[in-house]
Formats: sequence, C-alpha cells, structure tokens
Amino acid sequence: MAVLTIRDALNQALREEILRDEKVFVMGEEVAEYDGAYKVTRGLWKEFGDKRVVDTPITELGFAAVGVGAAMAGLRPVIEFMTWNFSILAADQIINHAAKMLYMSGGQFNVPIVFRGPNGSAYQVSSQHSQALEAFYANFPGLKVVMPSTAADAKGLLKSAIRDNNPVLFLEQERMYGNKGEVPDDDDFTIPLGLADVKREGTDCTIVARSMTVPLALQAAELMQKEFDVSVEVIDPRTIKPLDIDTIVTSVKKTNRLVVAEESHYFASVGAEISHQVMEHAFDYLDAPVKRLSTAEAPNPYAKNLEALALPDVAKIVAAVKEVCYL
Amino acid sequence: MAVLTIRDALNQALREEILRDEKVFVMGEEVAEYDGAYKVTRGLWKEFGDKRVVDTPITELGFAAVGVGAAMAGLRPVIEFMTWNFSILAADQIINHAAKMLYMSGGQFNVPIVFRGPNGSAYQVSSQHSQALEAFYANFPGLKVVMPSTAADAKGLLKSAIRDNNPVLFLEQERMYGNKGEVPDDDDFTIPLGLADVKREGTDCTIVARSMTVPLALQAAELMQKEFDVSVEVIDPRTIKPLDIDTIVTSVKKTNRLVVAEESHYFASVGAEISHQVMEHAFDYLDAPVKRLSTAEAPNPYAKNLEALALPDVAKIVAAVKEVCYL
Amino acid sequence: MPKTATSRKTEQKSEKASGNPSSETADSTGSSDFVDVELAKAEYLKRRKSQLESIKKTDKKLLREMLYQMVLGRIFEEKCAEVYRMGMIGGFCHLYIGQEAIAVGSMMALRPDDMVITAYRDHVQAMVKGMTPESVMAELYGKEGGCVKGKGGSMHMFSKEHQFYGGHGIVGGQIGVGTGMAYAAKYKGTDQVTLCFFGEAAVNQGMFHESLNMAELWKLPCIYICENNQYGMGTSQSRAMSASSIAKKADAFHMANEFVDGMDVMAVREATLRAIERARKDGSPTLLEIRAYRFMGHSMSDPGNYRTRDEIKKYQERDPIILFKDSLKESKVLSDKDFEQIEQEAIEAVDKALKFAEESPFPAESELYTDVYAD
Amino acid sequence: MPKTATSRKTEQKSEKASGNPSSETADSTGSSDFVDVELAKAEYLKRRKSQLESIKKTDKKLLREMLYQMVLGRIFEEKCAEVYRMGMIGGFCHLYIGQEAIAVGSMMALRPDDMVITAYRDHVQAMVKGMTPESVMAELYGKEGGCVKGKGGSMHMFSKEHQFYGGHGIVGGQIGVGTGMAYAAKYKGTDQVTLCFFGEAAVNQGMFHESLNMAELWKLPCIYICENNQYGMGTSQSRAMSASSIAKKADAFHMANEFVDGMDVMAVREATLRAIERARKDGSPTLLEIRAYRFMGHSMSDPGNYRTRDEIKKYQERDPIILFKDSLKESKVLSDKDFEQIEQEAIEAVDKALKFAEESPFPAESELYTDVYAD
Ligand SMILES: Cc1ncc(C[n+]2csc(CCOP(=O)(O)OP(=O)(O)O)c2C)c(N)n1
Ligand SMILES: Cc1ncc(C[n+]2csc(CCOP(=O)(O)OP(=O)(O)O)c2C)c(N)n1
Ligand SMILES: [Mg+2]
Ligand SMILES: [Mg+2]
Repeated sequence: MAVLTIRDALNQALREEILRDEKVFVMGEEVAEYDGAYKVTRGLWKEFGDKRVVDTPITELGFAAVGVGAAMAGLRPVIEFMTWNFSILAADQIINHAAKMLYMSGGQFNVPIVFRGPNGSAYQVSSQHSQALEAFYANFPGLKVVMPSTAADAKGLLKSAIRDNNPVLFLEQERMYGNKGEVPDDDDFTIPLGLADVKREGTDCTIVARSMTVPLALQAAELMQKEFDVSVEVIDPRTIKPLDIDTIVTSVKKTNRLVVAEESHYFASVGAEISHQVMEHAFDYLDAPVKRLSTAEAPNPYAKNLEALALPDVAKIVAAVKEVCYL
Repeated sequence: MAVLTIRDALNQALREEILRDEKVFVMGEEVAEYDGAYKVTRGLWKEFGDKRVVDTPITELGFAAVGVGAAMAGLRPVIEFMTWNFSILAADQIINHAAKMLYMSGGQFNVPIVFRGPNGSAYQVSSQHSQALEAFYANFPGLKVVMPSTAADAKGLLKSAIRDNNPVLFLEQERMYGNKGEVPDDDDFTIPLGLADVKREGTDCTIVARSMTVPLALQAAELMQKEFDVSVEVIDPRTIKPLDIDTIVTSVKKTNRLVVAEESHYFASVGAEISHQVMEHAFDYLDAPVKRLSTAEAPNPYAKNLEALALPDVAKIVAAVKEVCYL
Repeated sequence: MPKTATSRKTEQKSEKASGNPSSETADSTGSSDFVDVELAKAEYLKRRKSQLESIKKTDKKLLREMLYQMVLGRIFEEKCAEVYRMGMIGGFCHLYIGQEAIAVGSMMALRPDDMVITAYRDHVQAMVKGMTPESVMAELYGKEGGCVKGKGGSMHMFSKEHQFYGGHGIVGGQIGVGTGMAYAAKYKGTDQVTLCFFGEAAVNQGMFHESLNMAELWKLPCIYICENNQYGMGTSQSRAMSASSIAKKADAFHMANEFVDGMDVMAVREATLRAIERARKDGSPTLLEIRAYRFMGHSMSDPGNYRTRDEIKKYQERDPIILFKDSLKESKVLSDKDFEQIEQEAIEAVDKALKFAEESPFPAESELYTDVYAD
Repeated sequence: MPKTATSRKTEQKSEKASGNPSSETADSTGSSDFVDVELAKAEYLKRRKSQLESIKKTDKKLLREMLYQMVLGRIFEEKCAEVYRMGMIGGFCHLYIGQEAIAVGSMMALRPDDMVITAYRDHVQAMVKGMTPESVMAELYGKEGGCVKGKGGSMHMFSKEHQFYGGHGIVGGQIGVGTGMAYAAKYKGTDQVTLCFFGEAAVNQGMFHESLNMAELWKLPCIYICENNQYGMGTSQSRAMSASSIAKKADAFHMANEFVDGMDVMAVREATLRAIERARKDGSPTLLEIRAYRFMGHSMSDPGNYRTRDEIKKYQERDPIILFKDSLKESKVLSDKDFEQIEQEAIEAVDKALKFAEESPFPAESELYTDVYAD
C-alpha cells in the first residue's frame, strides 16, 4: 500500500477511471492547463489532452448543464466546481435536471455524472467561500452525496461515484487535501457507496463524524480514552445519501450515546437527520439526547480568531462527548 | 373581521404596505399587467402603476440580484418567484448575497427584502414544479423563513416580513390560495415573525404542521378525537426560522408525543430539525420516538394516483398519530 | 419603475422600416429585428417564388408527410384542449397551435439519430420526432401507456428510442442540456446534430448566454432554435427584452445566425438545412430565430387578456397550414382531395390515440418509487 | 474536447489588423476587438496628443490627486504582498497592481454620493472611493479596526459612508447587485450613478447577460466597467470566450459601449465622463471594456505559470503610472520632485496604515454572532 495525500488519491482515481472508460472526462474551471485550482487534476491534461480534461469559462450553470446533457447522451462527465460554494449557481441543473431526469423520463435517461470539488471552509476565505452544502443537496431524491475523510476512502469512493449510473455529488474538503493515508495499490479498488465505516471502535459513546470532523473526532476519542477512560466509537458514514443508518444504529445500541459532529450550519442539517433516524430506530437505547455539534450560526468570518471560534474542533467535540456521558 | 381567501389576504398585505411605505415595491414575472400568475398581485399594477409593481424578464438570478442591490441602497423590494422551484436559479443571490451582506459588511448594509411565491406541489404539475424548499434555505444564517397556513397569518406575517430589516423568504402554497379565513380589518395588523401558533389545543399528542399540512392535521385531530378519543394539539410554527421551539417543547412536555407532518422531502428536513430540537429539550418527556411524515422519496409524479400517494394526507397523519400513541 | 415602452416602441418601428426580413441568406447576421404581420405578409409574397421553387425540389412524399404532421399536430392539440376542459388532462398544458411549421420544417430535415430537446410546449415536437400519438396522449392522461409511464405529463415527453430528450419545465434549462448533447456527439465523433428549441422569453435567461458562448468556443454541432412566438406568458417581447433582434444576439458570440418566417414551413426547412450542413461539416453551431405566433393562450389556464382578438385574427390569416396548403396546391403537389384525406387520417390517428389513452390503466402504485435511482 | 484555439487565434489576428482600437468615440460600437501590446503602443502614440489636451483641460490639483491615488494603490499593494508572505494576511488576496488607471480614471470622475461595487480585487477601489488605507489594511489583518471589523478580509471591503458597496467573492454576482443599486437611484429619483466593476472572465456568467438586458430595458443609470486584464485566473480570454470584443456584446442589448485603453488613465477618465453624462442625463447605461493587464498573479497563491516573463515585461513597459507621469511631466503639470514627494506621501500613508493594522486588536469573540440579523 502506498501512502498518499487525499489530493493524490483523488488524482489517481480520476486518472484510472479516465484510462478505464473512454466515456469519462473531467471538466471545470482551471482543471486542465492550470492543473486544478487545488491541484486535484494535476498532470491529467498533460497526459490525456484537451478531449479528456477540459477547461471551461466561468459559467457554472452552463457547464453543469453541458455535463447533464452529455451524460444523457451517453458520456460520464466528472464536473469540478472550483469550490462547492459556486455550485449554488448551478443548483438548478443539479436539482431540477440531473436529479429528476430519470424519473421524468420514466426510466429512459439516467444521468451518470459526478459533481466534485472542495466543500466547507478553507483558511480565512470568509463568508462566500466557506460553506458546507451537503444538507442543501441531500434533501433531493435522485442525488447521491459522498464525503470522504481519508485518502483510501477518497479514492475508492470517487471511483465508485464515477462508475455509478446516477448523479453523485462528491464533496471534498480543502483543509484535508494534504492529509496522508494508506491507499491500496489495486487499480480496481473501489468502496461501495452507501456503506459507513467504523473508524474507531468503542463501547461508551458513538461519534458520527464526516469529512473534516472525522480526524477531529478521532483525536477527541483518544483524549477521552486517556483522560476519562471513556471508550468512543467513531463512525464515518462516508456516503451521506444513501445513508448507512444501520451501522450507526448498531453502534448506538451498543454505546447508548451519540454525538454528531459536522462542519455545516445546524438548521435542518445532516446531523439533524441522523439524530432523528437514530431516535426512530434506537429510541429505547438512548441514555442521553443526541448531541449535535455544528458550525456557529453565522456566515463564516474572516478574522482568524473568529473563524477558529466558529468551526468544530477537538475541544468542542470532547465537551459534547462529556455532555452525553454526563461527565 | 372580513372573511378572505389567503390570496386576497396576501394581496391586502401588499397593498397596505405599498401605501404605507414608498420604499416598498413588488417585482417579478407577470406580477403587474397580468395580475400575477396566481393573482396574488391582482389589481396592484392598475392602482399603483409601473413604479411600484414591476414585470420582469424571465431572469430569476438577475432580478433577485436587482432586489438585493436595491435593498442595499435603501428600498424594500418584494420579489415574487412565480413558484419557488424557479428560485433555485436565484439561490446564489439569496444565499451568497442577501444572507451574508450584513455580516460581510460588518453591519453596514442590511438587506430588507422579501422573496415570496408558492412553494410545494400544485395539482399534477410534475417533478420540476412541485418542490417544497424550506429546508434548502433555512440552513443558512442570515435568512428568515416564513410559511403561513391561514388567511390571517398570511396577511399578518407578510406585513411583518416586509417591515423586517432582513431578507425574509415567504413561502406560500398554491393549493391553499383559495382557502378562506377571518382576517382582522386593522390596517396595521401584523404577526411577529418567530411566534408559533397553537391551532388546536389537545392533551394526548402534538402535531407540528406547517403550510399545507396544517388543515390536514386539524382534520386528523378531529378524526382522532371522534374515533379514538385522542386529544390532539396542533401547532403551526408559522415562522420556520427563527423557529419558536419553546411553544413546541411546552406542548410536547404536556402530550409526550409528537408527529411532524410536512410536504417536503424527508432528508435533512425541517421535520428532522424539529425532531432533534425536541429530543434536545424534552428528551425525558417523550413517550414515543418523534414520528415524521414527509412527501415520498421520489420526484413528484404527474399521474393523479401517484401524486396522491406521494403527498401527505389526513389518513397518513392519522396513522402517524396512532403510531406514536401505540394505537 | 417607469418603463420605457414608448421609446422602445419607436425604436422598433424605425427598425421595422429599415429591416430586411429575409430568411433567404445563410449566416445573414443583419436580418430583421421585427416583423409585424403586415410586413410579414408583404415579405412572404416577395419570397413566394423561391418558396415554390423549394417545394419543387423537395420529394413529394416528404411534402405530404410534412403537411400530415402539421395537420396531425393541429388536430391532436385541438383534441387536447377539448379533453383538458373535460378534466381528463391535469396540470399545465401548453399548446403549440400556430407554431407547427417550426417543428415540422426543422425536425423533418433531421436524420433519425439526430437529437432534439425542447421546453414544456412539447407534444408536437415529440410526435414529429416519431413518437406515436398514443404514447403522447396516454402521457397527457397520466397513464401507464404514456411515453414516460404517466410520470411526466404534458411538459415532460421523452423517448430514448427516438432521440427525443424531453420536455423540460425550467425556462432556459434545456438550452444548456442541449448544448451538452451536442458536446457528446462531438466527443463521440458521430456526426449527429442537436436541435435545441426554446421560446423568445427564455433568451433572457443567463443560460442562453452561457450556452452560446461554449457552443461557439468549442464548435459544437448544436442548432439553437428560438421559437419567437412574441410572448412569454402575458409579456410581449418588447416588454422583456431591450433589443428586438434575437438572431443578432449571436453576433456577440461570432455565431452564425438567421431570422426566419415561422409561418413558412419551407423557409424553416431551408434555414435548418443550411444550419445542419454547418453543424455536420465543421461542427459549427447556429442560432435560428424563427418568428411565429401562438394562436391559443400560454397554457390551458391562461385567459389571454394581453392580446387583442384583432391581433390574433391577423396572425391566423397567416396560419402556417393554410399557407403551406396554398403553396402545395399551386405547385400541384397535392389537391383538395388529398387535403381531405390527410385530415381524415389525422382525425383517425387522434381518435386512436384517445382511445388508447382512455383504456390504458393508471400506473401501478409501486411506480411511485421506481426510476428514482438507476441501478 | 478538441479546442479550436488555433482557428480562433487566426480569427483574432485578422480582427486585429482591421481593428480600430480607439477610445475616442463615444458610443463607438465598432471599437476594436483585440489589442496586443505592440498595437496598443502604436495606438497610444497616435492618441498622445489628445491625451495631453485632456490633461491640459483638467484641474491640476485633481491630476496630482489622481497620480497620488495610483501611487498609493501601488505602494499599498506592494506592502500587502510583503506582509502576506509574512503570514500577516490570510485567505485569498488579489492584487490590483497594473490596473490602477482603471479605478482612478473612472472613480475620480464620480461625485461622492455615486455608488461603486466591485469583485474581490477591491483594495484600491475602496481607497479611491475615500476609505482610509488604515481601515483597508486593518481589514486585511482581520482586526477590529478594519472597515468591516475583520469579518470580511481582502475580498469584502465595504463602506456605507463612502457609498462603497463591496467587495464580492462570487464571480459575476455583483453585476446584478450593482444593477439593483442603479435601480434604486432611478426609483428614488436621485441622479446618482453606479459604477459596477467586474473582470472579463465574469462576462461569461449568465448574470452579465441578464443584468445588461434589464439595465437597458429599464434605462438604469449603471456604468458597467469590464476590467479586461486578459486572464481569469490561468485562463486567457481567448480560451474562455468565443468572440474577442466585450464592448460589442453591448450591441446585443442596444447598449452604448466603448473600448478603452486601461493603461491610459486620462482615456479611462474621458470615457467614464461620457458614460456618466449619459447616465445622469437620461439614466442610460453604458458598457465600458477597459483593457489592462495584471502584473502579479491572480492571487497571492498563484504561481502564474500560464504567462511568459516576456509577456509581462512588455505590458510593464506600458505601466499606467509611468505613462501618466510621462504625460504629466511633458505637460509640465508635475516635476520629478513632485513625483518624489507624492511617493513619499504614499509611503508614509501606507506605513501609518500598517502600524494601525498591527496595533488594532482582534475582534471581540462576541462579534462572531453580531451582524447575522439586523434589528
Ligand atoms: C425558470 C422559470 N421561470 C418561470 C417559469 C414559468 N413560465 C413557464 S413558461 C413561461 C413563459 C416562457 O415564454 P417563452 O420562453 O417565450 O416560451 P413560450 O411559452 O412562448 O413557448 C414562464 C414565465 C418557468 N417554468 N421556469
Ligand atoms: C462563481 C465563481 N466561480 C469561480 C470562482 C473562482 N474564481 C475567483 S476569481 C476567478 C477568475 C475571475 O477572472 P476575472 O473575472 O477576469 O477577474 P480578475 O480576477 O481577472 O480580476 C475565479 C475563477 C468564484 N470566485 N466564483
Ligand atoms: Mg414565447
Ligand atoms: Mg480578468
């Protein structure tokens, strides 16, 4: 197994899928000659040329639509949003077109497309560039939503997303692109969509974390073990939709306590959904109300100290775990 | 008190606020000469002319932006989306501009704007025209979200929304425009945003309903009383954000059972949010897990029988109440 | 906001006077901005000779089929209006009556494997592309036998078999999707052409601008057909668009473009053939502005108070079916007897479709949850 | 997708040859499509005389202030680059170096109550509109003393007092918002003008198209200034836009437009004055395409490999500050000694700003939750 950054794991996945299937192409702003704003597509244009790796004008709605039309006509586009913040301009194509096409056409036209790019905050990039948008999209039937947190997951899930016959939204995190992890060498390594991963086993409390909060939750778990002898299980759903609620419920039935840590805003978040579904399926097992930890209820501020205050961190997760453990 | 349809109550609110404040104007597709696609703006253009009631090109992103800029420069635009489905094209202006302007400008530029129009399904208008989008928007700090269910609420809340100094999303329901109710005659009648209303008192089970599900919940409550002697309390939050969770929690502490009925899709819905917050604040009072009833997990179908199957109705709400009452 | 309707009207008048409403010149970027019905009539008379010539050089069977499709579309939709009023069709229902020359003139110049996409006013396009009246009518009835199994209704006709990509409800949305279909054809190296239809009001959406830029930048074989029926719901073009020529908007992208009389099916055909040649040969896109008029309301629920009876009547005098019949008769291609027979065939086809729709069952309840995700 | 860069380049060359890169004619809808640096130099020489004349007729104090603002902007941003590299500024930081003539030439033709909105490359615009270097630098430091209390950073400068409406991060978003500001001025019956700045890559957003249509349709007093620095991040205009003239895109809307040499501050001023007159007198909008070049990377994190050193050097020879100094000297308005003094003043102002920023405290933690909603 090679040790790769998430960035390079994503890059490998793209490269392998381009090689594997001539219908796959990558399109977006600066993905080709510039090697990608965050270098996820590095080297691909040089290797594969103009046909497979395509720079677009700044025209999010337009190139998302080109992707949808191309997918209907048999291709497998991978559309990069430079960040997911800009996808809001293209939301109509994602929600009203990609998500509904199969249904509206009575099963005739599926839309095998991946929309991907960094989601959530980066470093001090302020309100318009710092949003975590998974809840925004996961509400709509017809879409799948994926959020990897490790290099292996990133690669295995992206390859599955590209091979999937549905529109898949693949949400990365800029702060995590440099994070390293072991990745199987197998060219055909994939991770099925819809399968949660237990990132750490434990018996006293469950944390469901995703994307950026997964490494934070793992640190919090270590700390809880060391300082309070509390054994924390950390679950990463990896796929937000379809959501592997079974793995989460099984864990909660064992630990009887649940913290959901997320980078998004709180209102009608994925955390709320998980909380509700756990109540639905494990009501009698809960020894404390589910505790949800989200980003501050404010647009993300620029100032370093305010941004730090706004986002989830290890200390806040520890506090949440202590709360549900009544410590 | 006059008996008015919701349509006419909204029309009165617009008319009175146009008269009251010369900064108020109404803008949107077909709102002027055509009297509004759903006739909410009937007569206003004739009475007030081109300046106060403005037809736009079909250019949702553009005229939403015009509203935002005009609001920053001191006006109070009321922007109609012919339906909220089309607002997705304008979501960037709502989410990235209107919602964040006050914060990004350090408190200097507020955006006193109302975006309004029908939300949710109409009658057999199929997938792209039938979406309930409250969860989509309520996630973002900076926005207020209102969903009236009666004529009086519609009028009182719309007037408050127009007078509010923030961007307010005002979500109506086309199926309800013809519903009638008593409306106070007072020109200055308003209902504060952020205040839930107990539409029916009861002791055995709480239903939180909004918009289209409120009349259904009231019918279900009658039926439960008559047939099962179960006393159901029906709460309409009216404002989704800020959410009056206190009124809901107070009710649940009394009834110990909660059903949330909503027209939106389930995943990360407002129902999930209410469910989570109730668990947070009334965990020990819940005698059954919160039951959420949402629209089917499918794009809305055209066929009459399938559409009926997809949407919430009295029978489904009754079944949900029976479930939480273990009947 | 005080509008400037008056000043804009003046402006348009002067353009009218100097305009050159010709559909004859390929790539005529200087085509007319505005045609009122009187000018259009005069212009048509001038063009009559070349129109008859183009009839002469066209296969007679094809000409008959073109007329049949126009008549079928007309009778089909008159029936739609009738059964809609009886409550047999639900939701929105946008009729195409008056615009038949556009679908027939353009789409019957295509190869079967060419792709088509349009908006919600899609019944006639669907049938001209080869879909049966049965499958379209049953869809309107929301029945299992509908082309999309009753899931889409009036606005969402689709057929993969016939390369008909829908049937879309978001104004302007399909302009980008059509661009993507053309992108796929170029990518795959086929020489398929895409026809992408939209109304003149959709031109004001940003999507129009974004799509045309990409299509010209990347040389995509897409033919953008603006069906300019002069109204978007109750709003006339001049109340929504600052400049009156849509064809000329292509200049901003260096795209080939043409203004066409949409009441003249042969003019539409010729212009489309020129565009198809550009698209197939060097993958070059074209914008066609085809001027027409819808004889009915925007949808079945539109009372249509924004137009005078007189205005409608004037355009009805230029009914594309009447104009085409006249020319076919003058050219001795078809006789009154042929016309009667064509009408009879169309009536029978529509009756058959109606019977099929009535007898088709409602979709099974389980269908609610199928087709949400593909395997 | 095989791109057609080659064919488009040829096309542009031929346009270059026949182009008429003049900024002199008001409403010149036929202005040039493309100016390469050699042609621009030649054109500038031809225009030199009239440029000196416009200097002659302009108030000397104003000319000095214009130069001062350009120099201040330059030195301020050189300092930004320096302290950014030291980690004192976070997030994105887009510098304006090389484009100063645009902000100064256009904005110093405004009245104080006129409104301005721009994108993320906003430090210099903010200062030219009257905001202090202190409040801008402190904002870059994310400090309480910043113009938006540290909440916005580099991309989001705002000042209600100075009618500076930001500072926006979504490419193209501010084009519509600026249109709305102009709408408000017309609605209120003031004769305020709005300057709405955006880059050439933003022109490809649908928002550009939607906004210009509304502005011309409703006759809004908005001046759209496309700062064409020829690149959007690493993408040159010709790789993203099918046609090379942005000014001409206004024709699609019947909007007045002009192409302007953005290295010539007086040319920018004159074109803006003409646009302001149109806007104030009859509320008519204008599109100005102002051609410039950014000397630095797109943002501080851009290595800029997509341009050759040679290309940059050529444009630096046309540094707008040098060109302006030359003209001022030739016109005997200012001397070398004056230039030195101006530079000294600017250095002192920047030092003061830096000191202020350093000493300003971080925002109080409670600020995280203020300004989310207005009362
Ligand atoms: C994005 C969006 N906005 C508004 C509507 C409502 N609407 C449906 S059709 C229509 C008019 C469109 O006119 P045009 O494009 O000229 O096409 P036509 O109906 O004349 O064929 C409007 C406003 C919609 N469906 N989608
Ligand atoms: C909607 C959107 N898409 C993409 C980006 C990322 N981005 C920021 S600036 C930029 C280039 C813009 O170029 P241009 O409009 O020419 O302005 P310039 O930077 O040259 O001043 C891009 C792609 C963004 N901020 N917003
Ligand atoms: Mg139309
Ligand atoms: Mg640029």
